[in-house]
Amino acid sequence: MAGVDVAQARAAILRVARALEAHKDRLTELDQAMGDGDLGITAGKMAAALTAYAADEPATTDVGTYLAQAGMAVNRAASSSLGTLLATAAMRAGKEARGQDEVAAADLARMLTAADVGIQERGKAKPGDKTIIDVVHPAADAFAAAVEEGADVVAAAGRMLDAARAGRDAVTPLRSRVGRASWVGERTEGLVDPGCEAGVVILEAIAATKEDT
Amino acid sequence: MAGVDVAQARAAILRVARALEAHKDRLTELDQAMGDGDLGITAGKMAAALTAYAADEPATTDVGTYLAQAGMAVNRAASSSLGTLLATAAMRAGKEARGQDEVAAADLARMLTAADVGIQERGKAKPGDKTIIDVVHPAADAFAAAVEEGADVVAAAGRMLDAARAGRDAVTPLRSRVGRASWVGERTEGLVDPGCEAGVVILEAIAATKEDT
Amino acid sequence: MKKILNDPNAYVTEMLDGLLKAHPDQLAFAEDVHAIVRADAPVQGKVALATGGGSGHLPVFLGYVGKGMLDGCAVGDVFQSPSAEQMLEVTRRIHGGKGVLYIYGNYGGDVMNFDMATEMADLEDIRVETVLVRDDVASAPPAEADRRRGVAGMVYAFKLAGAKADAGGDLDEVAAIARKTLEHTRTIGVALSPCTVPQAGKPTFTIGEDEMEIGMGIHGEPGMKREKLQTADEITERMMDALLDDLAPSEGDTVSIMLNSLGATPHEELYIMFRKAHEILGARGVKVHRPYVGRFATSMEMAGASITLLRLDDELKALLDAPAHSPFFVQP
Amino acid sequence: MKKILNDPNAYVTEMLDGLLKAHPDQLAFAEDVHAIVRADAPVQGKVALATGGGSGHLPVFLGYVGKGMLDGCAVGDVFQSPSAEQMLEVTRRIHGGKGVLYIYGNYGGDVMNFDMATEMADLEDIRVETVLVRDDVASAPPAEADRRRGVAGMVYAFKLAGAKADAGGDLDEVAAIARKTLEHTRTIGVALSPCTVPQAGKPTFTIGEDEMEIGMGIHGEPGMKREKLQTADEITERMMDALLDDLAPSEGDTVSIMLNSLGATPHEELYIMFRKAHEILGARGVKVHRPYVGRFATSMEMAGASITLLRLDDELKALLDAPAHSPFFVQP
Ligand SMILES: Nc1ncnc2c1ncn2[C@@H]1O[C@H](COP(=O)(O)OP(=O)(O)O)[C@@H](O)[C@H]1O
Ligand SMILES: Nc1ncnc2c1ncn2[C@@H]1O[C@H](COP(=O)(O)OP(=O)(O)O)[C@@H](O)[C@H]1O
Ligand SMILES: [Mg+2]
Ligand SMILES: [Mg+2]
Ligand SMILES: [Mg+2]
Ligand SMILES: [Mg+2]
Repeated sequence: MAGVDVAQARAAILRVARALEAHKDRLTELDQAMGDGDLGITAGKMAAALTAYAADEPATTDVGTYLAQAGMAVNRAASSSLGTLLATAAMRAGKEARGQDEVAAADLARMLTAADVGIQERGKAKPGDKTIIDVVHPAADAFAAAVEEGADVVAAAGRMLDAARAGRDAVTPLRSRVGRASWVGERTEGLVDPGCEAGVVILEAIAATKEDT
Repeated sequence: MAGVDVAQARAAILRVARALEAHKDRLTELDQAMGDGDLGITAGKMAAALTAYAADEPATTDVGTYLAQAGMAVNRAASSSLGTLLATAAMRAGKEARGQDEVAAADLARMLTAADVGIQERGKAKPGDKTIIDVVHPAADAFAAAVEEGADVVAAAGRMLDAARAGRDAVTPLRSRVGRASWVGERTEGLVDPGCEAGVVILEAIAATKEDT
Repeated sequence: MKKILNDPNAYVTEMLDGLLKAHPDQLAFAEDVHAIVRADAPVQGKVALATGGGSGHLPVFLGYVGKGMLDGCAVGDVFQSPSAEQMLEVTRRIHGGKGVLYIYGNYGGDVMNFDMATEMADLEDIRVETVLVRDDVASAPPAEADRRRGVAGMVYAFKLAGAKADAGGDLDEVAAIARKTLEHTRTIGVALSPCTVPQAGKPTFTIGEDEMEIGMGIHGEPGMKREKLQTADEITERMMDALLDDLAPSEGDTVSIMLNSLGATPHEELYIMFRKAHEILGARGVKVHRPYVGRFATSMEMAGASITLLRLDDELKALLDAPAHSPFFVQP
Repeated sequence: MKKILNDPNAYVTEMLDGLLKAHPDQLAFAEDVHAIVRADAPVQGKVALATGGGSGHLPVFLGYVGKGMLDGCAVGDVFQSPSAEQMLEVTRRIHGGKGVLYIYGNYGGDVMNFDMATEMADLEDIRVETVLVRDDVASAPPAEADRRRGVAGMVYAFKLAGAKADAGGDLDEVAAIARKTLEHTRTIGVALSPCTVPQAGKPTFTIGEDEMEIGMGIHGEPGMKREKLQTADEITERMMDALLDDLAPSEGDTVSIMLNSLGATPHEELYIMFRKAHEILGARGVKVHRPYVGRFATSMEMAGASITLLRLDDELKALLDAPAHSPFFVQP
């Protein structure tokens, strides 16, 4: 099985852009219920930035650099909490793969873990605080475990998505502990965290790579 | 026939106060259509000021001074255009009767004329500009003419009221030329001038003296 | 629009009470008659400047009582003229031996009461001159300019006449500066939503959710006409056209411009309008000196804005640039 | 509430364009990245102060860029954090060799981006210190005070830290003043009506015609609870109680107080509230020094107000009294 190259990374970026654009209204709705209702706008800005970024032929064959620069483009365009966390995730994942023209399953596992760590360092939240971390952390763990156990990328991605969705659903009954939603307090119990939802949407779009490309 | 003394002047002031209070809503409505809609508030303030003024036993037997001081009380309480004009009218009429413990028909004619002149001097408007002058000026003229022709106060007051109402109605089709209403322009044509209406209400209340006292 | 209020009848009294508590070093107060004067009034040997008018327009009127501007102000109820007696009280308290200049907006009640006060002051041998502010181009055509309303442009008159008085001008000279300033001043407003007079309890007018009125006055007086809401650039262009037609500055002239919120309209929108106004002046070759962007003459929480232009010559420019210090206007 | 707007997507760009045209002597501009700095930046040998945050709060943030206050500001979209890159650009442009202090409100996006900018500045050998503003007592109980939002109280931090920097303090000293100021600062707000983010096109929240929310944040964040609208005195009393409980000044203490409109609420109502707040402080034996009444931190056209208390000692008092001069804040 060949690894992921820049062309495939670019295709994945475009899929993420389309998915964010498609889920704008849903994300706005969720963010209205426990935040400031701008997550749809943020998603639209990220989608536009990624689309513009991937419009040109990649100037590098280095997957890591290509991904890190996508993160910087996202930060310039969308610097809300989630925009910044996702930009950080892309930059950290990219840094992990710097210098590689192709990334294999084990690389992807390290990249996902780097993204997870990056989000936690940047946002200073922990698993259980009811944020996107509760999607990305279990997703990264599940992917790494699957790869460790010898699963191929497609199978590992499947387990990653299951973990991501389960992570989102597991924190839905909880009270938000960080960010804007923490000011809403107990009224957040039972509501889907908008960042968790965005995390699932993005991971689904990334994972679709292996099937659609 | 005895003239008007301070007790009767006081009774007249209380009647004017009651009439203004009773017509507040109507005056507001008219002022809303071509002004700033505060004439009801002004009428209420004048009514309150006059009621308070006449609550105490008069400190003087001088009808002129008593009336002039009522005008000053009105100005302190209600200094909108009409409030100021009516205060001026009372002060000028009072000045005309200064030193008199009783005023007869001929005195009343001079007092009315002084009020008319005072309003014109203070407001710098002329008959035909569609203001309270178009009520007070013909009213003063009619009263004076009746007295000149030998009519008694009651009869003269009747002719005065006819002239006042006719004056109000005669300018209704015209366009307002001074004050706030002048900024409304042609939309004032066909509307009753609120100051004219107030003038009629006040003169009716004053004229009721001879019958009710 | 909701208000933070106690008894509507105490609105002005409580507002003045707060104001005096906030600025005790700058303002003094004849409590019983609602007359506000500079804490150091009367300033001996200086022409004194007085204004007055209804409340609900802060910083107009009393916000400009201070060094380099006004000496005193008679404070009426919301949108109501103060009485002649209040004006006389202000006049007495600020007179520093060189006469008193009244500068105020051309509204019936105010004119009549200031005229009465002038007559009363005359009996007390205080010389009074009067300059009426009539800057609102939307309120009457040029041929009937003396019927025009006084709006935000009065701030320029306060400022420049105040500077002239500070510079030692006598009553005629200070009055002449006020007149000259106003001859060179034009204003137009646009209203998007009404305000509520506390004692009335309901909005001063109604206007559709998609409507605006260019030319409306600061008490809701009618403007040119009710229209569909347009873009900031279109609105600014129409307002500037009306002002420039009337003021007719030449290429190479310099103006000061005041972008004033009527209350609710935020600074952000004022700067968007200012940007366009600046561009329009630039295209005509008219230079901008010392612009003012903010709230200078309001109608409580009314949404909308006004634009004022003041054409400057060297004399007016120097007076505009002079320092001033009042609770609402600080210019070092 | 209606707005005077062009393209909602150009709102911030056009606003900045107008602002720069209005204050060319005071402000300079990195146009491409929406970074505003003092016209004379970098001021060599002075600790530089930077802030940043979403637009829609004028005068916060950029209105305080000027002498005696801030050196620069990164400008985000309405209610959106600016990016780390913008903050880095500001940092580079204002650094005068003595380090840079970031003072900004405790909001997720801002914190993360300023932290990123700090890491980037470190790579360029610019020393950065950070002080978070967390003055809103309604946003978390005292035990979790580090979760609190930053609102109008930041203006006091800008002012006092700016004065300390002007007085020659080094980075640690200036940061210490900012921290001390904020330890002594508490704010609470009340909202009566929402505002509209231009790009969103609809109000940030809905609230009944007879309702208010005490404790609501300046982006419409939830407060203590939705209640029936009360009188100005009742509202002020509840707000002051919350502040005094948290700040716990002693009899004989001196405070500065800021009565701030969230936008549409007019000055008149602020003074009515100030009157009551002043009375409450007086009853507790707390003295008032240099009160501020006006618009200092807004939410565009939101109706409502906030009250901020700053407990002063001699050091803070002297810094508060120092002169300052920015487009929106002039203190001679
Ligand atoms: N400190 C944090 N760490 C991790 N995730 C966070 C943090 N703060 C917010 N989030 C996530 O971001 C989502 C909100 O994103 P966004 O709308 O961009 O925030 P805001 O508008 O408050 O800046 C939340 O639902 C949550 O999942
Ligand atoms: N200059 C004037 N001379 C005579 N009457 C006037 C003048 N101006 C206004 N009025 C009268 O006053 C009435 C309006 O009174 P009021 O509501 O007190 O005025 P405002 O609210 O404009 O001060 C008008 O209908 C008119 O009859
Ligand atoms: Mg959000
Ligand atoms: Mg946000
Ligand atoms: Mg009226
Ligand atoms: Mg009126």
